[in-house]
Amino acid sequence: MNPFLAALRKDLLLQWRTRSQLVAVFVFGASALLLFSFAIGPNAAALRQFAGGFLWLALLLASTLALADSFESEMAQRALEGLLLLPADPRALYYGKAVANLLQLTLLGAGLVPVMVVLYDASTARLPGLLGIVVLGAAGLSAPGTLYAAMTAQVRARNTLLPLLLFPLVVPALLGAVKATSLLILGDPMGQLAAWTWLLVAFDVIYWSLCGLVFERVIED
Amino acid sequence: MNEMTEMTEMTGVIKGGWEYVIAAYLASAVILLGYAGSVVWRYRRERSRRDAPR
Amino acid sequence: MGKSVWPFGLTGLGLALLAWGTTWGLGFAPREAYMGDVQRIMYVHVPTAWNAMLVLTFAFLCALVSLLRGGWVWDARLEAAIEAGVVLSGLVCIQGSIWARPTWGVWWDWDPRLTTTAVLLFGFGGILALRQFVDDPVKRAVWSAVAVVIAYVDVPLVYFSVRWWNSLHQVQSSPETVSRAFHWPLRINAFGVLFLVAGLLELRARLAFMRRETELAPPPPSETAVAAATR
Amino acid sequence: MTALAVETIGLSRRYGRRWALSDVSFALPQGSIVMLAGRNGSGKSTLLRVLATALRPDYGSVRVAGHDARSERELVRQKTALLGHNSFHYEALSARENLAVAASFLGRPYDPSLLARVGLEARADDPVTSFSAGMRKRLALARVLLQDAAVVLLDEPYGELDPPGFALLDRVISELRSRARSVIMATHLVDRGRALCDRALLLEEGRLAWSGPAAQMPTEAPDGSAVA
Repeated sequence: MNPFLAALRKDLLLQWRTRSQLVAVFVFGASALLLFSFAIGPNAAALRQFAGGFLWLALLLASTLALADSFESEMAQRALEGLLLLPADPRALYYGKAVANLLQLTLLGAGLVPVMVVLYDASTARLPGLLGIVVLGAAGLSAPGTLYAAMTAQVRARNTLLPLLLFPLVVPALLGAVKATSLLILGDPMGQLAAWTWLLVAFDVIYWSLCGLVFERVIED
Repeated sequence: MNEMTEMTEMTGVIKGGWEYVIAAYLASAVILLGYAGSVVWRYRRERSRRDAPR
Repeated sequence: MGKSVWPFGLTGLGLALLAWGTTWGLGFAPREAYMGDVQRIMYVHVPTAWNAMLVLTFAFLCALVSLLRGGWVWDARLEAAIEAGVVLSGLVCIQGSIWARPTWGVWWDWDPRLTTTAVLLFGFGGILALRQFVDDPVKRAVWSAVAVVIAYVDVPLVYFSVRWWNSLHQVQSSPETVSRAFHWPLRINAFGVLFLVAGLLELRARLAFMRRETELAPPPPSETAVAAATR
Repeated sequence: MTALAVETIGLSRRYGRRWALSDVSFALPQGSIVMLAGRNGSGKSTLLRVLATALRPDYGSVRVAGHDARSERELVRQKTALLGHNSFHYEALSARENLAVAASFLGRPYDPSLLARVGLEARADDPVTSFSAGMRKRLALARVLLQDAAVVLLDEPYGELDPPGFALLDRVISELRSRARSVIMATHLVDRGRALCDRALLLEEGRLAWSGPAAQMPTEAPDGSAVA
């Protein structure tokens, strides 16, 4: 069996076994969306204008929980080290975990979209486009997020360190995702969606390749 | 200093503004000299701790 | 790492140049046509910005060498460069904010360069925090080098995304619309900050190297015998 | 010179200011069954983890199963199996799933009889979180057997096992011996070690204090305290 597929199978199996954690993270994201609307107040027009931004902030905050969980199971009983000693190719392990995290974050994002539509009256006719942006944005979070989750899982102040390292890094992906989402919801008179989508794609390509390269150094002892 | 400084519209000459220049240079001096001092002090302390017989 | 005192000399020279450039810029340089005296902040803001980017680029190089070739010297220089990079980036943001107040009436004007510096400040500040929390020196060296490489590669992406994101808000105001007559104080201060920081980088790197020596036990007595025996 | 299972020259590994292993040199021919003895903190686990390439050596050279532990880690890992203090298993997955995951990386078909051999067939589909320490050790043993390695590294394998577990482990070791595999077992059960093993290594504070035939390993230090 190809190592990447073996790793992906392992990660999907793990995520399926611990799916209650994903539900908890989703509830966290949904409650964040609710809290954001309290910050703005019941002003429908304003809520609708910031809907894209709130969706991605909620997903960003929830993603750190999901990413941290994804590596807690790898570090317990040195499970990841056990695989490395078989041997298992570190790069395959990274991409298996990153793709599994991408799927999880996409599920999370897709789950938060209806909540956003309801709370902020922010519906869009171009739903496939929105889901496409959710996938690209989730990919932008999962590539560096998986790497930093692997790093911070081995450190004592992991809950603060993961967001501290991840948030400044993903600014371009966040900007791209928020702008693209807002254009889809509020309309795109000047046709900027393509530009922001290409920015997201560029960010994903760079970090999906770079993080794969350096992952081995992060988990060696 | 909380009232808005007198400022003409975008293209006009900004009158006054010296207090901002002073503030900028003061901040720069404090941070640059402060950092320089802290590096030199920490370096000296480590050197003395290292040269002193352990 | 050397013991010689050239870093102190360099730092001193840097401070002297800064004093000279500042007095020139504040005292003798002509008042700028539109922005009046506020424009004099440029003589310290622009040199700091240039050098902040230079130091972070140096940190990137140290990270690459530390990852590819290893050696505690490069990890020490990396630590120094990250710290200096954070200090300078922080200073650039403060200066930019003070400059924006009289010019735009707000404390932060989302200028793409300034906003990128702010993102770098938090990014590299996070890496400094990472170095505090990792106890094993080897892991600390490798992880912070990896984090620096990843954060540095992000700079162009951050800059472009912020510029596009900000392009609707206001016309692109470039603080560097500096005509020839203003160049000298700017250039003098630029070298002033450069020498000052270069000297401090060396001292801070030596400090980090010494700490590493006390942190790691010396090689075992038979190190020499081992070297001969390893094929 | 007969093929060597393990050869270390001047092996040293530090943890911060302390030398967990300092200047350890020994050579073990293939097929030898070795007891690794020493008090707590003498470096037994560190040595086994360096041999398994879980830890990189700081100084000195290490060759396992004919490969260098630094430059040929992948090859060494194919030829070694480690039974460590940690079970190497995913707590959320079941015993069967854990072995199936390991088998998928090894590129070998999952052998259902393995769980029967270590006496876990009744609990095959329960998640490892519900396992006792002894059951986790048995599952880890099944995983070592699954790897079918040339050099088997056992770090205090008897710990947490019940008497039937002891018997199971004895059978496994003698079977490895009959198949000319090399075994290095770190243990405090010196008598059992002497009976099963033909050679012994004694570690004291990271240094190799003694090595030779297992039967002749000294049990008392000059000051009368137990050596291992």
